[in-house]
Amino acid sequence: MHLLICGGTGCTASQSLEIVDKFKAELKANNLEDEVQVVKTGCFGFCEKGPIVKVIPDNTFYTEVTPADTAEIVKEHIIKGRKVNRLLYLDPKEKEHVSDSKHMNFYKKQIRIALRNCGFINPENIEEYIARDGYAALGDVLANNNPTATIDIIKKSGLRGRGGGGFPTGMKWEIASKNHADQKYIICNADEGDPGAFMDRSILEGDPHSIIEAMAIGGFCIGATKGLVYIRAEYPLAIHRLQVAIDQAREYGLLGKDILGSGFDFDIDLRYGAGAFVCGEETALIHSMEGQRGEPTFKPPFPAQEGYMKKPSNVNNVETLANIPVIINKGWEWFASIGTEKSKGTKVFALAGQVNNVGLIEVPMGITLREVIFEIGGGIKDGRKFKAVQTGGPSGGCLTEKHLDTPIDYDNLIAAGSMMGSGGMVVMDETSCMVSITKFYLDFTVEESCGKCTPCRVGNKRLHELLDKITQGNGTMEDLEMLRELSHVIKDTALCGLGQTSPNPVLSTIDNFWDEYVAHVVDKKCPAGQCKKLMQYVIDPELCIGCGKCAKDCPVSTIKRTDYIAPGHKLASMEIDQSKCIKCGACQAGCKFNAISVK
Amino acid sequence: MNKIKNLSDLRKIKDDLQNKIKLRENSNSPESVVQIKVGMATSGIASGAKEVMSFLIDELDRRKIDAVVTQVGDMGYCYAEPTIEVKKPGQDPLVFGYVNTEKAKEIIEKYIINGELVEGILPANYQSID
Amino acid sequence: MINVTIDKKALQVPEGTTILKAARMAGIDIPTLCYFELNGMNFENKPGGCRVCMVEVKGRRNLAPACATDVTEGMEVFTSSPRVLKARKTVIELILSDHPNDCLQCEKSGDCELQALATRMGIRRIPFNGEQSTYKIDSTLSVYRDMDKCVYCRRCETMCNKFQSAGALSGVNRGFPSVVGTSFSKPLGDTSCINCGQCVQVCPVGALTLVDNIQDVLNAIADPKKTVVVQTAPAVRVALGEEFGMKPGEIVTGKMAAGLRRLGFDKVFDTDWSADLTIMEEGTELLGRLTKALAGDKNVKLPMFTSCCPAWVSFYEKNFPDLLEYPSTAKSPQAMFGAVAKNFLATKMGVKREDMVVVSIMPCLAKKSELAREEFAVNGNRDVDFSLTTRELAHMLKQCNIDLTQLPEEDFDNPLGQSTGAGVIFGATGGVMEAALRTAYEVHCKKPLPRIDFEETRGLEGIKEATIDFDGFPLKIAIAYSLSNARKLMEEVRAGNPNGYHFIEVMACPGGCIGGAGQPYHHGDSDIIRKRMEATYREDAGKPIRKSHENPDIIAIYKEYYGEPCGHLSHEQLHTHYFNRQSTVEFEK
Amino acid sequence: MSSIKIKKEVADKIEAICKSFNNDASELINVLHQTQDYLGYLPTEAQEVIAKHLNISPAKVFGVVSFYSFFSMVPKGKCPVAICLGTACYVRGAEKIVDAFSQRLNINVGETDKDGIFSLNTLRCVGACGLAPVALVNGQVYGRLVADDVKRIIEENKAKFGI
Repeated sequence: MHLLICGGTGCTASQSLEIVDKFKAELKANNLEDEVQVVKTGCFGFCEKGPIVKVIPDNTFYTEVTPADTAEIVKEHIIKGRKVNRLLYLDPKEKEHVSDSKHMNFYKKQIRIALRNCGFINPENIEEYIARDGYAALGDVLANNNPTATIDIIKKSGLRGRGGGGFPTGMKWEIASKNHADQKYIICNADEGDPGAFMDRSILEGDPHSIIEAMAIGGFCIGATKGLVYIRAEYPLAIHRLQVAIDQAREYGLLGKDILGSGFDFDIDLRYGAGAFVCGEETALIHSMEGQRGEPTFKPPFPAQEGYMKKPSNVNNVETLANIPVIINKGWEWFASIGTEKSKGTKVFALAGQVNNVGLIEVPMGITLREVIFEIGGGIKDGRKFKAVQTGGPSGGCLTEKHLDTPIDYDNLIAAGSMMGSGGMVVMDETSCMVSITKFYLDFTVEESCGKCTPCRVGNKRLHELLDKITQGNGTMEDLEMLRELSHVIKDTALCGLGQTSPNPVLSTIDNFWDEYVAHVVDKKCPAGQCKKLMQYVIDPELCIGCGKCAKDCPVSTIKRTDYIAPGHKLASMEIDQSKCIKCGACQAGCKFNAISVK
Repeated sequence: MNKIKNLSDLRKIKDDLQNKIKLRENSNSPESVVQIKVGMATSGIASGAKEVMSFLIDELDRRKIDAVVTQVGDMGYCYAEPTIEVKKPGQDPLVFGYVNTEKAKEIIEKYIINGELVEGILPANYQSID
Repeated sequence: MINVTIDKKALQVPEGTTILKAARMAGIDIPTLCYFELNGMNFENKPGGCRVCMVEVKGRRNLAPACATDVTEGMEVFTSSPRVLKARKTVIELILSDHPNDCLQCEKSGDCELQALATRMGIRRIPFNGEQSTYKIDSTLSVYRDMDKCVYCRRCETMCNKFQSAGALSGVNRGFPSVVGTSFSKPLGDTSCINCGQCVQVCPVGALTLVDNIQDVLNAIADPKKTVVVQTAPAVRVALGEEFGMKPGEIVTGKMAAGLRRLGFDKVFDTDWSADLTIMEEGTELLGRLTKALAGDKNVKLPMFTSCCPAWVSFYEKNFPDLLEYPSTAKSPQAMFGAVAKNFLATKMGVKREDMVVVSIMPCLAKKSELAREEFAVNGNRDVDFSLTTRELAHMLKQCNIDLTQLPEEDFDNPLGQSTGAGVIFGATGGVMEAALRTAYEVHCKKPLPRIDFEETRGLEGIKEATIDFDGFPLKIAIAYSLSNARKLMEEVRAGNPNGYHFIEVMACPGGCIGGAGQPYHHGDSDIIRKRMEATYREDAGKPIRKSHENPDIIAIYKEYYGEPCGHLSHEQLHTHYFNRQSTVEFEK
Repeated sequence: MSSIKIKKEVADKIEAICKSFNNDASELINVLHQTQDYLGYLPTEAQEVIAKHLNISPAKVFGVVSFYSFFSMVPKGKCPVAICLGTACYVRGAEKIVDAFSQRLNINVGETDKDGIFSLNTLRCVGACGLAPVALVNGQVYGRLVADDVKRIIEENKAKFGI
């Protein structure tokens, strides 16, 4: 038997490492340590219900396991063969326990290619990777010794960059391969900075060898003997696992000189990011790797012509690379059979926000937003109403009800006013204020702008200030017009992708939620009740029994007694002086009679 | 660990290592391999199901037959315990009663390998067990 | 050649031409702000950051920066479509929304590129209200920084790092708070800044300006107790006219002397005269070192570097403290003039040292800092009291209702007014070298030069090298302007001087002093610098005496006062020493 | 220019770090990471010493340090509090958690309390989106937070520091 325990960052944060230790101890106590293997794997994706423990061979999927549950799992399941029902996933609709993850809605529609090994193998053990066909693709590519043919396979597969741009990967390799130089570089962009997206980290934590293998294949194809991984310093676990994997690969001769007797030399070094979202842009990334400020530069020259240390360089994102070995192993036809006409294969999304099943999912291109949100995501939390879904991270746009049946691919998302981005997907319900959300994204862009070009440095700042003005209740209709016009100019004039896409949230929310903006500006109301300045706490005199607790709780003494006594009450009701209210919510929180509401 | 010197070296190592992970591979796509479920409720354990299960795992492994052996709770045939359910790819499952190690060997040799029927099949009064 | 259509005008341009340059060839002037180039002088600032030069390219999703986009075959460009104009205006409005609205009081008013852009684009109001950047005012003796006005074009940063390799400035912070700043936002004076002032020369707006000393000088002139004498540097006379609408390269030596007299200076002298004196001292020092070296003295430091440029002096004091014995110990012509004026001249005129005020008119900002070197003063009384730039002199003349163009030509006063062609060419890169060669050759070889003009020392190449035949001795020389070029030569010297140089001239500014930071703004038009250079050599060619050692007033002062070059008194007054000004690590307990 | 005052052991350690990267200026960011690991932050003296060893200007080092949010020029508290403001946490109410910490600790974001114990910061996505909203307190992840949890968390950590 195998016990697979999620060792991804999410589950680790909820004590999954202690669960590993506890299991080992329990098994030892029962003399089962030889029969049952405890494996710490990468992320299963179903982070909402972590920590996850999976029992093999019967595929039992335990959720929200605590260290205290380990004894019961060992005693009941492992020894007696009885599943611990209370730890099984409870289908919210059917109200039934689901034991096998394959039968869970969360997993049913997923196809795991990039995440194939996440939650399946021990990422710190190269042998488990090799056992799953690991390095076989590299072996084949080296044995065939035909880079052009390999590039051709990638081209035909239709794989496009998963970092956001969607540039065809094979074409990128081809360009880099054709530029001649004494030294070239293949660079893995692992500086995942999109707030709310963590697919790259999950892959690095769960399947680091696939990245090493893909980089070696890419290196061979473009003629680079050196690989560099630019990785976020905020990802200590991913850095550790990747370093372990690199060391193992060297030990097995899969990195280094004369790999698999082919005469091909290749090795990989790590470079750390230092907290700059703009470094996801490839020229900025390269400057950062050179020890400079991570400011983008105008292209051309493209990195394929003049990249790291002025040498031809090819930059690929983690998820893109994770697809490469499978495409080689299974053939381009297989890969190209998945997805839509122009977007092949799968895409990993970090599903987050107000959905029931938050987590990391991998779905075929062409799946609809409805399937993702309502089937995989299990619908909106607490039975509230779906309002919008934001894709593409801070540079993306908000899509609404009318887009739910649009098949997801690069081109459809752009046509709908959003983008694929690195795969963040944040679901919002009726309690989300779209103006505030837009301000939140601009807040991010303003903070992450490198400052080099005027439209991004000053323009986004001004957009943010306008949005702030609107959420404060000081906006005018002219401001809305200015938001729109300035957004268009920024898109048209900014230097890099960050600036060119930063107004997307503004434009897409103005288009889709115009009425909500108008409500803020004209009626001075926030329909979602999120904008503090536009909120009013109101005491219902019919419900208020006049106990006066709210007046005591109020930090600014703005609640006074009225002279109205509601029928059936003994004391006069209370009233809030709106001019003095600081909207802290203390009164509402303390009222036992639900007499205070937000208007 | 010695360095892997060439592709055939790599393939050999892969074959050697595959067993480490086969259990997970097979349980991931059980429909493509022989699935055996052993009734392991308290009564089953008392009647020797545990030994049967260990025997099945070892024997199938020795004969290099891709199979998933899992334990399940009570199958509802308390009278005939230990019971096992065997499902070959593409076929309906069969349930065998009074299985001891000897019987288990027979089931492997006759039914699983050669497709011959073996005595002790119980009436299929349920679908499959989960 | 590439076919391109710009605003429906078809033209052919060489491959690799940017849209900006192609448009200029077609007579279309696309406005720019951050873009800055000194054609042929190894300086280009092309961050593509301001986004003012955006143009529409048919088939392209977004607008393209004309400065950074190369034309491609069949490209169709629109430089003033409604989309372009809207974007360009908005970008300028955005820049202005983070810029103080104080044009009327701004030093740069009238010379400001942002002001010109706003005027040209007809900006009448700034629709954006919001936070404005605020920074502390900072100033050295030369450079005044008001970064509230910075538009983040990065020209200064490029100048400081690429051109000078001084490393005082860098882009700091990111996003809206981005600004060009010093290390840890320290005052510029506490950094590796060498006060060359080139950041000021290239700043498109009023963020970096000079420290204005006009009022100090007006006060001195108005003080009846003071005798105020003025000296004017060689490069001033070939540039001052530009401030009065004259063509670049017009020589205004006589008008300038007249103007200075109108301003009320008691004596109007010439730094060219002290340039001749410098040659006597520096040339003698060089010959001395060479003689010793040829005699087998291993302790002699060669090559000798010139030391006229105070930015360069500051540079090696801050960066090459191990090589302080290499530069000549001769003071700069400004400082020599001051020393002569406050010692020899004051006595001769019967004026007390404290009652004499020496003012210099310089093309330079570093000179404002140089005059404050402690060793250039006696009991706290400086040899040179104030240094004004060419631009300040122009302002001062205008303030005092003097139109340079209307003035007659007048001569300098004597005895510190007569100069040779050798003194004149100090203003251009290679000039000090050429002047020194003219004298050193004749002194060393004891025979007249076969030709006075050394073509090998002239021109705008960043580093020039030559071997001069000194009567059988091959004198190896090098000339550099831009301190990053000088750095290369210093690194060579540090590595053992593999090229065997004997004498190296260094000037910090583009083309030498004619491209100095105190000169009229050239706004990136390097032709202006070329014209000033031509004028310099024209003035030299027209001089009756062209070798420093033949200057009668120089001969006289040695006879009368200093005795001989590099003698005891000249060592005391005309030579100096250098200090290690590199930051050092000190261990705390 | 002024002199740089620094403890000898610190200077030696920085020298060793620079040397381990062959004093290669292109390794500046790695050097800064290791120096910050060692000192907890990047004081100006440390940056000046790094500039010397890598043969680049201190202005350039400062330009890089001030560009990246991971680098800090002020010492953090002994018990750093960082609240995730990634989108997933934001839409699940992370701002309220920030406010609660700020009120309870009586410091603003980016500040350290007067005893040097708690410092408050925000960060972008720690990847525990399933636990949103999330706070990292002294390296430990606290998930599924509501404002009422904040008091408990602070007390819990105060206890760890014996306060």
